[in-house]
Amino acid sequence: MNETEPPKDPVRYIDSNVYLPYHYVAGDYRAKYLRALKDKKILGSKCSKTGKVFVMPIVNSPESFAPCDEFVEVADRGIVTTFCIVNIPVIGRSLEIPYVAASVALDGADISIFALIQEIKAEDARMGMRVEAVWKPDGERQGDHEDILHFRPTGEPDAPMESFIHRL
Amino acid sequence: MSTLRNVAFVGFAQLPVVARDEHRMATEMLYPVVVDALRQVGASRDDIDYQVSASTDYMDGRPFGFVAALDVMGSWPARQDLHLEMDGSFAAYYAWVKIQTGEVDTAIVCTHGKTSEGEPERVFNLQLEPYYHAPIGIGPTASAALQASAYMARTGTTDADLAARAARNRAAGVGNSDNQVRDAASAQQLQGSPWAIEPLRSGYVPPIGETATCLVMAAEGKAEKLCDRPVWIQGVDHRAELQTLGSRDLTRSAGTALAAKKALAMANVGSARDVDLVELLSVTPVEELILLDALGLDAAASTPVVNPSGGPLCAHPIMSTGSIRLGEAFRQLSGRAGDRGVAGAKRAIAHGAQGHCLQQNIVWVLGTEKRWA
Amino acid sequence: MFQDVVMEFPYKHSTGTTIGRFLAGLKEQKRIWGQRVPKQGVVVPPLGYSEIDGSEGGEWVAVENTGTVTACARVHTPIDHLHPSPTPFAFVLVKLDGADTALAHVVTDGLDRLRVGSRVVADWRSDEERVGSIRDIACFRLVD
Amino acid sequence: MKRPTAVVGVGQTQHAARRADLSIPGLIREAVDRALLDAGLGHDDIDAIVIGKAPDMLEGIAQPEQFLVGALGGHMKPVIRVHTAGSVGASTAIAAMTHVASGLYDRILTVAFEKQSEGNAMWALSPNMPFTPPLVAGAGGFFAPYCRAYIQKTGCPPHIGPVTAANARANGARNPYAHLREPMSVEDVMNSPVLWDPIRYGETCPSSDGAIALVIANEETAKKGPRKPAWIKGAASYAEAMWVPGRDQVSPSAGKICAKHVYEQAGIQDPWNDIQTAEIYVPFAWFEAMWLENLGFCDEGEGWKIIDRGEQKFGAHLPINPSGGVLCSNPIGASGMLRLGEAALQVMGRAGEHQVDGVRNALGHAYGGGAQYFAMWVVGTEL
Repeated sequence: MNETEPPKDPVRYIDSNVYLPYHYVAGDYRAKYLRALKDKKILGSKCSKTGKVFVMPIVNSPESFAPCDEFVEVADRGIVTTFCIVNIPVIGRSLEIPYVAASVALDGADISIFALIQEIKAEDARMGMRVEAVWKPDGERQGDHEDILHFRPTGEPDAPMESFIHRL
Repeated sequence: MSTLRNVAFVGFAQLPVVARDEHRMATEMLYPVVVDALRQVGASRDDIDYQVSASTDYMDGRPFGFVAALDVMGSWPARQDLHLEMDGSFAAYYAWVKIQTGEVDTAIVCTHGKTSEGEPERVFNLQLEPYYHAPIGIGPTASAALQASAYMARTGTTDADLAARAARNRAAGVGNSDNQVRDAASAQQLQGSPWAIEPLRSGYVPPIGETATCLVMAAEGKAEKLCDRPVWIQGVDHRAELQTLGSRDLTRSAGTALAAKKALAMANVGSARDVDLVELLSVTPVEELILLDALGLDAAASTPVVNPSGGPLCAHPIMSTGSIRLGEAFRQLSGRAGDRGVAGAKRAIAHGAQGHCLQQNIVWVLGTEKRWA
Repeated sequence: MFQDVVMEFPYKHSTGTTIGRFLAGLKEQKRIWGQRVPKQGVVVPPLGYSEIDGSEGGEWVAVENTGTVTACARVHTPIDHLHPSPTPFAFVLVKLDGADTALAHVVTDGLDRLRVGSRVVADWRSDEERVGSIRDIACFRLVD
Repeated sequence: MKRPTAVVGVGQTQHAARRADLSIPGLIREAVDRALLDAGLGHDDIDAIVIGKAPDMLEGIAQPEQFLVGALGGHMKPVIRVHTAGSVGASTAIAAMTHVASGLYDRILTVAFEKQSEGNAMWALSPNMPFTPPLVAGAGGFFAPYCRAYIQKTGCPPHIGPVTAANARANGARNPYAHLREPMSVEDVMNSPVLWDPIRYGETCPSSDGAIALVIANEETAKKGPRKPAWIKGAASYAEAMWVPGRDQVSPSAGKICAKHVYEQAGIQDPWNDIQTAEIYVPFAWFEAMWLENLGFCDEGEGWKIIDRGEQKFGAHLPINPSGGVLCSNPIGASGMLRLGEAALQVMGRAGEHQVDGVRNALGHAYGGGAQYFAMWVVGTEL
């Protein structure tokens, strides 16, 4: 007990296990969108001023600042506006790599969604490719994002670049 | 102090504070508030030069929670912008600094936060220094209780005194439809409420609640056009203190005292006694007493009126509570406070704070008259 | 539509020299060290700098295991995964003998007798249980 | 009304994958002590502190500036905490400048940091949130599609990414503070694994621990100081909404508007000739070509040609990221301020081995969010 100072060799780390329960609210707009997936429907919200359609639905158009107070259905198919081929595993996802992660402009929507493209060789993915949603079978859909398993090519001709390059 | 630009609060909107809005995400709650604030001042979004938002990722339960706020604040085309991980009162301060440069004349200051999604006692444990303090498990109610025990020991303040103080806030808050708690409670009832963390009872701490707010600020020349009775900033200052609970006097608020001294000097007001009302971000009756002391006010005096809104004991939406203090002062001084209006009020102090045990404080002196010629 | 999610993650904070050596003192020496710091006196636990003026911290000073409670907060309903005890306990600030600042910790016994001004002593975890953490001090115990 | 401002002190840490030798206060104090020393000032001289960092989930500490007040010398001073995603370091420095420009403060200490080794950036930046589509591929997966769109739109050839990355690493080798100092050849980058096609491993920023501090002061302090200051001639922070139909994510309008505003303030008519070096925020190599266009150094579609001609190299017409940039050091929250601080060092003439000759004006730039936040300044040798 006659030390004149603490040990020279410090304790280098302390562990801190953060544990935080959260109780998230979907909000009515997202809840409505998710519930519709159960019926194989993709809903967007429509700007009361410009008529532009947002998927997932949002409460206002940031462009016009007007409310989007109407829900409209959009197609479950559209155009790959751009994409990347992912070669590294992502925490929390068990996907075979490489896979194609794309931005898809659904027919009838004015903004794109992020989507997983499957049933295609990664090197065959193209900007402008037409794709469609592959749904979970009837009876298995829960009203969540997983209800759309992925998108796959439709085989239709590619859309010309000038038709989508400005809505990536 | 050299001459500054006269800047006013010209609009304030909020949602009534509720325990939990089950229908809207945090940013969805903010959109109607921004719309309402702009409607109040009769401005289009493009009329506003600058925007500041205030929120915290850990209360949002996600990183970058504030990014989504850009969309509901009307950030198109691109706006001059800043986001502070601070209470709204400090965000308003930054907007005031920005307006002082002369680069912008008008600003909106938005807050959002869905307090019910997280658990503040756990979240703000993580605000403590991570090597010695956070591992002990102290949360904000616990630190406030430590503060209360030290204060009671130093001053002889009793449980009954705290109950009386809390009851005054509750009585004042009855008429405020934006409050989450709107029923009065007697001192006796509050003193009978169960311990939150002793010596604080559940009646002495705020309920968990949420809202969104938007303040509109404008410089002289614009302010008068946007509001019939602008509320002018006459002085403001803020100060942080070291955090370590055992290394500062928790029973006094040195930061508030210094900020008040500076803000009053800027306002050319001799004493806090010369204002008509004060709105304090005090989350316990003990903090209220500490703040009154720091402001040089006698807790027993009838003027200035303290927390005519009912104060944070009636509504404490984290990140927005400081903005509400400013909003309440704006309502009082611009004749918008309705039944809770303090008759003839011409000058107010709005206080804001964040951190454990009043670690960081801001003091605003607001008035019906411009400060600088 | 609602969903409960627990955000859980193991962080590892590097401690640096001052904090690391203080923790090593707890673990290896069962000693509580402070630092004599400008404008603060003997700071326990030390950070390596003065929180008053930002200057770099000074010489090591051992303080006693005993001290006086400067603040106490009794927790009647502990919160799991946050509080250090499943049964009622109290948070305390303790000014250890020889220190000028107070250390935050807990008292688990004699809560009815605990008050500001109470004398307490550190109760150490066993040699096997001490890992180099502020919780190597299990708790503080009232001394009569 | 707006007063002249200058950077009078710059201090940064040695950046590394893990600064295991330092606590978070220790990391910050390494930068702060160096900045104060550089400015010839002490904590007593500082009026207020403006601090920034990226999401608190990176270190698992909520609003860490609260516990850092003492470490920053901030006791009884005003302290402001900024968070604007990846741009935060830059917007923090600009907020500090605004404090001085307002006339309310004379000397501000501004600090930005990240200690990514304490947690896991991939998890902290893109956790799977309820009710939102699973993020398919982290930050690289978010930005890679826009790199592809750029390539497609402009005909940018496949070697541009590797050439950019190799140049950054060659620059980083001259910067004693850089995290990655080993040179990497174009072939090495080409041969590195493709992570998010078109982005290769070698074209990706590292994950770093690091901090930077600046002292920003009024004209009087700057003229009295021991060294030549970097005058802040123009600065701005802009942000734009995400879900705007047709929003150009390859060359966002917020970036163009911000640059235009900054150039106007700084009297820059022709960025390509009026600016001698630029530190721009390039977390993935392809963004260098994209930002050269967005910042107005060339016409749209011409950015990659600057790189192809080698005009962005050290010693060439417009050296880009002579410090090595984000591709060599990326303590996220600090990265933006590092860009602004490095630009300041260039006009002060004190960048050491990576000093560019004859710098009169330098640009510092950062962006963040989904390419929504932009913050930049132009600093110069003359007021």
